[in-house]
Amino acid sequence: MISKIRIAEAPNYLTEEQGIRSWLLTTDHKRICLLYIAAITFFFVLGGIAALLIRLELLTPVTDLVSPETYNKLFSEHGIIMVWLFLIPSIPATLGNFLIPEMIGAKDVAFPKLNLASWYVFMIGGLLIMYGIARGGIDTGWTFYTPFSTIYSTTEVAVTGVGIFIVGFSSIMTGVNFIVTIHRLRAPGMTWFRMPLFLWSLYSTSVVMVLATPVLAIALLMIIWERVFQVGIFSPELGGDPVLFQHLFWFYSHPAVYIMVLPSMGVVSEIVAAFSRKAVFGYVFVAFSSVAIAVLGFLVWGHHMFVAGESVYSALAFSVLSYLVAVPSAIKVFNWSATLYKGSVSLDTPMLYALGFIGLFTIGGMTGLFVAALGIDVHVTDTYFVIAHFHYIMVGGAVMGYLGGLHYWWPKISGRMYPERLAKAAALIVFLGFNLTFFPQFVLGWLGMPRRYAAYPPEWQWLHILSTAGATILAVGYLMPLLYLTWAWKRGPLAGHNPWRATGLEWQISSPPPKHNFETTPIVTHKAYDYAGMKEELGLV
Amino acid sequence: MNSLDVLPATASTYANELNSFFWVMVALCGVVAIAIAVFIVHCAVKYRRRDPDELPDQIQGSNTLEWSWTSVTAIIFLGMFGWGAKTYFDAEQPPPDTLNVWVVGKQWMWKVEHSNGIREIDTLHVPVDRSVRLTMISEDVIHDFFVPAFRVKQDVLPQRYVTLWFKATKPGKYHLLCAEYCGAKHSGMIGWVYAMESHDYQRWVQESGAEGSLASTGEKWFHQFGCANCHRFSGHGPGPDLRGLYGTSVTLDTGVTRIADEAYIRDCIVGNKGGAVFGFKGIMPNFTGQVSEEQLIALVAYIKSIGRQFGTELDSEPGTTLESQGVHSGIVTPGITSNAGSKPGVR
Amino acid sequence: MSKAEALALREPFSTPQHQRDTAMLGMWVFIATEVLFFGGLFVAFAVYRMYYTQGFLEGSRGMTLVIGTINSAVLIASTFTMSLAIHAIQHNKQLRCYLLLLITALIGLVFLALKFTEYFIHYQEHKVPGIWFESHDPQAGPEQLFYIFYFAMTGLHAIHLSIGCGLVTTMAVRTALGRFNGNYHTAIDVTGLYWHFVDIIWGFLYAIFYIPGFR
Amino acid sequence: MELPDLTFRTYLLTFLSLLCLLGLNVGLAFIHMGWVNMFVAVMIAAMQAAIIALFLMHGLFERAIIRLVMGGALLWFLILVTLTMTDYITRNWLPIAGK
Repeated sequence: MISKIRIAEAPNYLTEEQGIRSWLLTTDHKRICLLYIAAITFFFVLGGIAALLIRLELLTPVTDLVSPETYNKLFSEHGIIMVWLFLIPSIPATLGNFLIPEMIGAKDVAFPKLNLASWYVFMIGGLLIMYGIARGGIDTGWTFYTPFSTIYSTTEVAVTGVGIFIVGFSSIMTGVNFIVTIHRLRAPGMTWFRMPLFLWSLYSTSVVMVLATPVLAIALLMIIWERVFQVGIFSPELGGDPVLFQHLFWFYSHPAVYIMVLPSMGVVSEIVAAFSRKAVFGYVFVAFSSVAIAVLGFLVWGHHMFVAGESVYSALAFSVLSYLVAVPSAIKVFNWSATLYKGSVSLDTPMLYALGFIGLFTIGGMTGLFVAALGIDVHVTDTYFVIAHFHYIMVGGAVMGYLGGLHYWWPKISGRMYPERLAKAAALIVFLGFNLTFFPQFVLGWLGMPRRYAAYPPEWQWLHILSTAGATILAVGYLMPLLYLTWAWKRGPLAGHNPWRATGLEWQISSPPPKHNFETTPIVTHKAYDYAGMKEELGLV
Repeated sequence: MNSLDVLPATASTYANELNSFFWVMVALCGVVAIAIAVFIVHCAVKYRRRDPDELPDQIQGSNTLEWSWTSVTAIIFLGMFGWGAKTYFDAEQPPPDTLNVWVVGKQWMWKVEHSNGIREIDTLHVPVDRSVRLTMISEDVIHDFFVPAFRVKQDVLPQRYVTLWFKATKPGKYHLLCAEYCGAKHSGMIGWVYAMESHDYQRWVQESGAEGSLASTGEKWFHQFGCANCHRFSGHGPGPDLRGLYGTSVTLDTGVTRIADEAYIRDCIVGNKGGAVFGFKGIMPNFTGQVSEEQLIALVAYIKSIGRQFGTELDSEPGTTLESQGVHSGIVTPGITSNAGSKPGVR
Repeated sequence: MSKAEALALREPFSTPQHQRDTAMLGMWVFIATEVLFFGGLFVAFAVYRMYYTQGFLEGSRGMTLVIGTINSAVLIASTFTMSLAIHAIQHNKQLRCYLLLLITALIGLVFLALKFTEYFIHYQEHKVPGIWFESHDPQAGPEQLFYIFYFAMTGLHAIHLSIGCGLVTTMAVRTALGRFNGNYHTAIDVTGLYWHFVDIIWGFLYAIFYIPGFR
Repeated sequence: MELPDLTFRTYLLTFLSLLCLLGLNVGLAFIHMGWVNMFVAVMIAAMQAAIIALFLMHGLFERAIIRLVMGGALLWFLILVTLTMTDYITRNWLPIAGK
């Protein structure tokens, strides 16, 4: 016990400076991680409330809880908040910010001031979107399809659009920072193929952020121009093509899915290795599959437009490319599964989330094969099938990964452990609630229930009731970590520097880490996940 | 109505074809997903950590295994693509002999016009065992015409015709839904498709009592808007003779060849995409804002009816002026203002 | 390590060289972002240009070709002075660098002045979509589209150039204050990259908007 | 990596070649070549861009990673153009409205 108390008293990034100024003007990547966690948790709760209201409205086939107009605003805000204010920054800006310098043995990211600026830019954009809600919200859906968004909608499209535009720049700043950091600040000996797979996936994510986000920015700018100056860039009356907007939008928004899920894949690689106490099977394949996803992810956006008026030949091209991008995802799933084989598997909370991720991501990915198949997509696109599919990827995938990562590294971030049994229960509740919410939606979609419907034919009600029941359970599952992790922040038992006995530079420094991470720059001599080579340090037989 | 149905009605030829594809996919993916799940659970139980200090054998990977599951996966995926592509490519192309129906979407209703002049709102009556081709356009935002029982769906765009076709196989009453978000009452933009036995359909047509075919309405507009002043059937007007235009291939100023389909004819009247392209630049007035979508449909149907005869029965009611004239293929380019490269060509 | 270098060396870096490389890489990655940012507009322009050859040609003929061409030469000159400024500071010639930076910013202002003159001419000719646009051409729709892209793209470029002018002026002031010398001039290099990139964009804008107007 | 120390002569030559290309661009614009005109103009602009990027921005002398970034930006722009154009070029290939 005495040694643990001493660890807690060691000066760390949380205690070294005090006061609100030291937080708001910090350039410490670890503190910026916490600023981001606070911000995105707030937005997640907000988006979650919108989701619950949507589900409650859909409990009955008629519009009785809210009006159709309000319903449309609810799903639009749910999408906008969850995509741009939660999922896009979720893992990169929080865990990525915290861990990239620690994993590569650096004192900070390459541009610490830019890092802080990105948080402020994010907050300004986020607050602008909140201001849009306060002024009545937006009803275009998160997709902003023209000409509805430019001519027909009477809601706060311009304000919200500017907000997202600004948030986009925060994402670009983060991406630039990470790319440069991973290139330039690796400690001696930390070669590319010694890096933890989390870094490979974040590097790929950053590439996507840097190259996709500007196209969204310009597409939104065109919409804003069109609304503010009443000029028709996409307006069919002048000969403009609304489908062109969809091209530009999906050039960003399809790769954006990989911004959301690639970091989670990185987290899962770390967790699966740590809790199997074994190197990730086929390291090189898993590493390059991240890069492949990032690159191929840019070639498939047209599969969102198979029935949108895109040409048949273009649809054929995008369909075959979509199947190509599914291959590296499959490789990852196979390799994670193979990692468990003959491992030393321990089902702690992070591992439960990781295994949950693999299961849900497999279902999400496989239903992706359905929507990439041209013939089937004609029927299921714009229905609840697609809703279920992308929630399996973004919630079942990205959010499970985020929660898993949060639990895995919480002892490092806060220096304290959370209540393990409560956490395991929460993980199971999330898994069950999630499946109950979204699996019925596959059936709904196959039956033909279109998305964004405030009212629907009564014969589909029973599936909606299941889904709403699941959403309620899911909400409980999400509230629990919020409460016990907050509790653990001050009251949890001290964690020690390496509670999981995992490899990686971040586990070799004290928890919480000192302000400058490493007193002397470490020299890396081990590959990632080299349990055999580090068995003395880790106390393994 | 079975309230616990988990399967949608299957009532078209395409729906039948798609069902088999879908269930094969479900079976294939289901087997793989279950296999992965079983493997994971098996490993989690069999190789559970028995001693906190345990260090398992370090297996790094296997290139043979990696390359084999990569290539097998890729091949299976390409197979899926092939099957999906084939169903889609076939399904996108209507057969030549179709019953033609026009659909106009607007916030928030579906307006249907049959070639024989019958109009409907939010309902569509079709005969079974007959290919039906819908030519659709929106008056405002993007809508989407979706009939789950037929497994067909197509975004309906403003200022541009799009096509969708199906062949109903089972009489019944099926949902017609708007699947592209279109504003406040998006979920109210729904209706019914009635697939009827042939004789029931015929009776419905007679009871509906249309005033005249769409093409004859179009002919009326053709004169009313002054189209006939330039597009004379003598071939000597300032505009080209439109007889036989439909279905031919025209070469535009830009060198692009385009089939003179419904979309092209519409573009020539109101759009800028087709209007100035085939050598009559500056002559044809732009009718944007002067002609409603319904009038346009009638005009296009009329010009189509004086086009080459594709053996369509129900909508081939040519204008009275046509019968004695014979039908040309292609456009006769008049001397004035003709540009190079505007020669009509036939594929 | 000189005083200037020591002052400029920041937290995660151990050597000035390391810091400089990192800054340059950061700027290059940012430029990649900018390529895609303008890229979206170029693609949209290309699609419409393909559809509406005639209308877009009509639009090009409304350009003030003389001002556009002079502006191209003006920007090329500014690129030249910018690189000479970097060349000067490499050789530790602070005064020369300071003057060249000032000239660069000044040329940038000349460009902006000419650009706004051009905008004013378009305004007088009633060719500003959304504010005052008239056309009797049957191709009015596409012609208007052309002008929308013209104002959007050149406007965005002008905003970038204004930011560039601000940056270059700041660099000039900092040079005058002795913050840079032959060993340490990263900030000027990075500014130079940005300035050159903005010039490159103009080259393409000139090609797509003005060149088809020459007849 | 330190900046390469190019001579004043190099910079002057670069400047003059950029001006020459501008002149060439204007000159060629007077010849009627239809769509080729704009194509040629864009190609000349690309040459100017290459000269600026390789010499004035020292791209020619930079480390591999920076050349990778330059190539990547160009490649991604080409992806955006090419795949968008697959749609617009192949529209109306099938004689069916809206396909």
